[in-house]
Amino acid sequence: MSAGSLPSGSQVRDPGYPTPSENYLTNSKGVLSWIFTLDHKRIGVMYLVGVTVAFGVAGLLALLIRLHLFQPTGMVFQGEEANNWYNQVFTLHGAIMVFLFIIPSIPAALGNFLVPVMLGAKDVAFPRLNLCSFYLWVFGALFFVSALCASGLDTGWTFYTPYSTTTDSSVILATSGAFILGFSSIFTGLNFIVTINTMRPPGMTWFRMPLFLWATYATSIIQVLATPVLGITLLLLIAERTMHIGIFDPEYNGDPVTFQHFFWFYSHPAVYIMILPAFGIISDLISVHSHKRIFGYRFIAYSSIAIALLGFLVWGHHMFTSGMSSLTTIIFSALTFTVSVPSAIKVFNWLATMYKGSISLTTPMCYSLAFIFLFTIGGLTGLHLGTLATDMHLHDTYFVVAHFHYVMVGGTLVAFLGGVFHWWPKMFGKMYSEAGGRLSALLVFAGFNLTFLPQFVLGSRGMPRRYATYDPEFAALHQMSTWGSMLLGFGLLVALVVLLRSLKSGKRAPANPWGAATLEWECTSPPPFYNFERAPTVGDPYDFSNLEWDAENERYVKIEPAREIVPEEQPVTEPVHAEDSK
Amino acid sequence: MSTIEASPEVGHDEHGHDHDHPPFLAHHFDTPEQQFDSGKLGIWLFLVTEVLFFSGMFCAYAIFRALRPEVFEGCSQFLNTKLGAINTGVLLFSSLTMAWAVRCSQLEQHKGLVGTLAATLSCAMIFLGVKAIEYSHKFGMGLLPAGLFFYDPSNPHPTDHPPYLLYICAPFALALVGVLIWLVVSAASGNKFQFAVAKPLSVVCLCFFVGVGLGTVLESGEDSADHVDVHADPNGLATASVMLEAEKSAEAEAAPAIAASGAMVPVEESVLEILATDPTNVGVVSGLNALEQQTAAAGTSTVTGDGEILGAVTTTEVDVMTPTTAGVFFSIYYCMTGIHAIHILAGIGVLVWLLVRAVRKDFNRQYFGPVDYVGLYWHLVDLIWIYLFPLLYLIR
Amino acid sequence: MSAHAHSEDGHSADGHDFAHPMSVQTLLAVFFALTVLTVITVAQASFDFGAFEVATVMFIATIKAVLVMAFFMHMLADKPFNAIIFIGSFVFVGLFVIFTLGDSMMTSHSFEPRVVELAPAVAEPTITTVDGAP
Amino acid sequence: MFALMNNMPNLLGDQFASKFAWFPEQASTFAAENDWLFFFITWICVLFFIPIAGCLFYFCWKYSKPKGQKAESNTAHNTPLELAWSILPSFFLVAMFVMGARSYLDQRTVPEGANNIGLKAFKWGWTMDYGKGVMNPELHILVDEPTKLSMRSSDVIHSVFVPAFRAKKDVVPGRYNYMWFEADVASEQVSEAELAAATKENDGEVWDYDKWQFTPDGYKFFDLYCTEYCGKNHSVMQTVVVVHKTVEDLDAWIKQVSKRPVDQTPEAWGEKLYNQRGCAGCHSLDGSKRVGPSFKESYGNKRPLADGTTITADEDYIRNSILYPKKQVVAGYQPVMPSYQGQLSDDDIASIIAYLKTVSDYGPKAAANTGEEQTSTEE
Repeated sequence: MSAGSLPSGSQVRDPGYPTPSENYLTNSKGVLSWIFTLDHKRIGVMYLVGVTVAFGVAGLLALLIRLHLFQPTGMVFQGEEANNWYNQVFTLHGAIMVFLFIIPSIPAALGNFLVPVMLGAKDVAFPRLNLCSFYLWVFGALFFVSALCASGLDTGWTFYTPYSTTTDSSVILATSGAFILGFSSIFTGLNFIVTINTMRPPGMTWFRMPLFLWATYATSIIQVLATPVLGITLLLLIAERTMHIGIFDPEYNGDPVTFQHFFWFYSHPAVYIMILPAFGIISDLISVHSHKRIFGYRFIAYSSIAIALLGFLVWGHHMFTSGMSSLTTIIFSALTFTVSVPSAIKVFNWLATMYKGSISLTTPMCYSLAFIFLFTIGGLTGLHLGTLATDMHLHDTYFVVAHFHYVMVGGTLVAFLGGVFHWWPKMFGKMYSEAGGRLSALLVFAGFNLTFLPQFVLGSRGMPRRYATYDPEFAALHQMSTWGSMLLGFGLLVALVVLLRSLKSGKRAPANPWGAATLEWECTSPPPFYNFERAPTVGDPYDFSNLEWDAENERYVKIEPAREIVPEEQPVTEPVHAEDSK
Repeated sequence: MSTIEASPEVGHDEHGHDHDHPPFLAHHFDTPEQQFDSGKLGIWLFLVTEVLFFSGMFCAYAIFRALRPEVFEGCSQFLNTKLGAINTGVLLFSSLTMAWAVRCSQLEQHKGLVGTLAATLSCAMIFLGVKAIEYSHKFGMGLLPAGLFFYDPSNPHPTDHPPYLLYICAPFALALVGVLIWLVVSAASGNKFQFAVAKPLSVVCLCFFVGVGLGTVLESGEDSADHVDVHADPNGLATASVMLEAEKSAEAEAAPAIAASGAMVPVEESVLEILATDPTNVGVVSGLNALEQQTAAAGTSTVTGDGEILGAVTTTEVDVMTPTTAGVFFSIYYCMTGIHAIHILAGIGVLVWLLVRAVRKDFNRQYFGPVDYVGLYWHLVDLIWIYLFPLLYLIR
Repeated sequence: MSAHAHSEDGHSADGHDFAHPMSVQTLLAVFFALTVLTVITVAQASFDFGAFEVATVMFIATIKAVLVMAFFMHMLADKPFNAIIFIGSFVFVGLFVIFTLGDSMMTSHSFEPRVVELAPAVAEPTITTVDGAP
Repeated sequence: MFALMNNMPNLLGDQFASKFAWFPEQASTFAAENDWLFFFITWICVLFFIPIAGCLFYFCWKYSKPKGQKAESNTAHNTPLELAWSILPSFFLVAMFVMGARSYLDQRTVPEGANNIGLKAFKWGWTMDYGKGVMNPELHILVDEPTKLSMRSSDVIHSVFVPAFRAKKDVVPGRYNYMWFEADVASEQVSEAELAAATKENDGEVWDYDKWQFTPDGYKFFDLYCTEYCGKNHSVMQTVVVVHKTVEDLDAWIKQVSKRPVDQTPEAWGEKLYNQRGCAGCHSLDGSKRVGPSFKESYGNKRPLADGTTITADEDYIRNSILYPKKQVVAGYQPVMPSYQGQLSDDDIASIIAYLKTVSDYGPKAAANTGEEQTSTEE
């Protein structure tokens, strides 16, 4: 049968549209109804706004950095204090991006909205804890702002001692902020683990969960296990600064390398907190927009867990030159290579999923493609850094900068955007302009490569990172990079505009605009505040066989051959309000 | 935050669609058991985070003890084993009562629940009282983290320091007064519920000062007594010089030092002082060894052997009781016990909340989660102390 | 999930479907054992076990910990999953401590013996220079 | 077959590098091996990346269909295939690890009888210690002989990075870290004329290495960067490595920098030290406030100290602040200056004091004038 025409005789299942009194966005009015909400969806939306603002701030700082580096002697900041300004800017760029944007971006913003809905649950296990973790995030953000307003922060986001114990910038404010943010992310992770463990509806076995849930689960494990160590490390750092406890500060017989161990025991797993949810999103997006069952579900699921656990064994590769013993160094290098295997598996599986699929190049799909391309580069260049001899040359050069931006920005940020574009109709019930979305994806892709490809060469040619001024021979590549950053910024702006315009003028989104089979598409968009009247019947999250394109309503609908319906298990297919959709 | 996890009565009852929900069952759970299991898993995960949180300090402890065993031995002599042991006992007992409280809540024995919770709280307060004595005593002696360390062997008990004990006790005294007033008022106004809450709480607050008293007796009570007999018998020094040979090997790897041999005499006295202040400590001699070592070193040359290898000749000192060496031990001591004490305070907060709800008879066999969760948290705090006590107090 | 498997039979009138009260005897017995062990730890401190000192102390402490976990924390009666994650956390603590401690042990020889400028007793640092320059 | 694997990337790699500078010049025994390994890995990456990207775009083009079309196949998994692409890459990984670790160990284990040079890093500069009290910010080593650096930091973590040698190591306060390398390219000297011209044009200013691309003594050099972020002037914390052809040449240079030439006034020598030994990093001459107080109002000035007392900055005070800088800190400044104990001879310190007299407004005017005349005539 031709696309668009629905097979006759079989029953069409579509939840229709929500009434304002059910729509979680409108069911209760007033600012207070948002401030004190316990609805995971609203909390998710608040997170989304929060991290977007944080990203905006840190992004502007990034542009400032690039502009300054347009000239070898520095373009933006001038005078005696120029270098201090530059140091503060790159420090805040790093700190805000890491603690306020990347770590909470996908798990807290998208995860909060999606985890319960994908589970067919009414809410997360601990709604109050959930709200509390959001306000902890806000609190931590305020601390960062106050640090900025006080005497700034110039330690680099890693707070290495003894610099952080001797500098007179407001380290304590910033570390307290990071400490609080740590607890925010612990609570989110804890909440998700419990939710996924105890609140899955009947029939949703572990291997019937969408891969996004697997990724979130793996992420949460890391958040719960690693973040406390950051907490104690920062506490000790504060104590070191205030009363010189002599654990990290050589002035008092402490040892800076110990601080690096403590710090990276959290901060390397944190890298996987940032990238694992991105894997989850891409797994779902690729499968949905290729309208093909995900390839190697179990391998992808297991590899997420594998990455989460192996991620705890490799922190030392941030310290290869710091004077660790040779033995430790070599062990860490070996372990580092092991973690690259599961990542490779995922890439291959995504390709295999696209093979012989029915790909529709929607905006989310474009972002997913960009992700695979960029993340592959990021992952592969990791090999140069994991290899000891080459790392001796590349460590702390722009090669590293380029590498982790390919993973963090080309990976996490692009996946985050893909996810936002994918679930936007579900979150706000509006369709955005596809053309605009695709354009933004293209601009981001091009701008990003132009920004960071040159930095690989800069690095291998020996340009150290965190330099406010540099030798003239590096100028050309730096300028390329700066132009690229402008383009990248413009692309992100386009994305923002496209999404915001859709809120005003976008047309109403159907329940299932992409033809996805996971549960969140079985409730209306936007979902009612209670998500599901009853726990929905759980099918295979990647079985697209009974999803048909309904051309005249521009929506996908589930086709239910009559024989499949078992009366007592039949869910309510048409909410009471379904009339107004007809 | 175990309160948050535990608190089940999440609103949302405006959802017309949870009819069969008992009041204590949150709308998004289907059964009390599902709610209980979620909370249980949640608190276990929280305990996991606590374990890793403390792991950082245990790691620091391990590193520095391995690096400078002599410092840890020397300094650990300043901790009063008796007080530590008492506190251990108190915490263990509180664990017992806490576990008992869980049992009571499961069997809906409301009176027993209130009693056991109050007992647990009282133990917590006693623990803090004893700690207050330990801390104020060390503050007074200047046994502080490296940056603030001002311990002076020639004058280990300066009298001009601020009244730390007072500072620590003040808030608890305020709490006691407040509770007593509340007790009286509620009794007068005949508010049964408030009275039932205030009664146990006033006992609890009193217990802090019981702890303080206990500590004072053990700490100062024996001070005067031992001053006498220590001065009477000079064995302290004799044994020390004997032990010295044994200790030599331990100190061998430390580089030779320049030390003021003039400091000899006062330091000796100081060791006797130590002996006097902490008679319960067994290994005072090693405190002396450090001193003997120092004076021995004072004779040796100031140039070290391994200069060529290191690229520059440097000097160091082995006197254990200086800010940068002893400081590390006391830093770790205060970090570990301090953060543990903060956990006790948090526990007290949560337990009070439980006490109120227990008086309100909130808990039943279907819904005893909060008690169970707080119990788990309390046992973890106990668990950590079980390791802290030998690691800090019992080093030889 | 087991929670749901159970939940099908709803919440029955008698609440013992998931509460497992400990018997008073057990509680008291455990407490007694713990107290005895504490006494032992304090007592053993007065003997010198030399290198094994830490080992013995930690061994006793661990026995006590196990007692507390098994009985006071109802691990025996609890879902195995909870026990697993809790015990599992110690694996990660182990990783953390072993790597960090090990590395600091292996590099401690390169630590610079420090001159304490704050301590008046110390004479001025005597720094001579490397030899073996070309 | 593996031999091919080894050679192919090497050849290609060299062509690649020759086209546009992918790496700085190879000037040490590590460089060749390191770069080879780098390109080996790079080409393996290319080997994987081309097919991946290829498939990516080919599939998009080949299988993109209008909405509603079903997928051509719905294969859920293919275990042999998945196992294959999980396990095969591991062989490459093992190869990389082994090669990397092997040459790392070479870089880590210092050969017997390496020439030992002490390195002291501070905010924000370097002091190389050639023994017998000879200190200089430039690193001068011998070609084709292993050189060992024994490195200390006097404040925060720094990191020594010589791109041309492909060698890097952090300098951690509270520890001694070591690194070694064997330069196999000697840096050539510029012609006397060129040097004279440059010296004339530079005219007593702080020598501008970037501008001249050779040292004040007329040697071409390799850059040495600090790669561990260390604060304000991290990005200018650079010095140069000069590789000498012969021992005589090197000794001559050391002799020349070792102490004040007889024909040089203390003031001129003091100025040289001021520029060379890191004073200039923190103490301005024009009165502007940097990390440390400016020398414009230093000598002879009454300074309020951090402890509240006031002191006149006379010879003794300056000498003490050089030797025990944390003792008497001027109010409003951090005690961050490293001690120059044993790094400056008495004559050096005397020269610096003499120089400070010339630049201070409070110093005896007469002394100042003569001082300036002499310095200008000297340069």
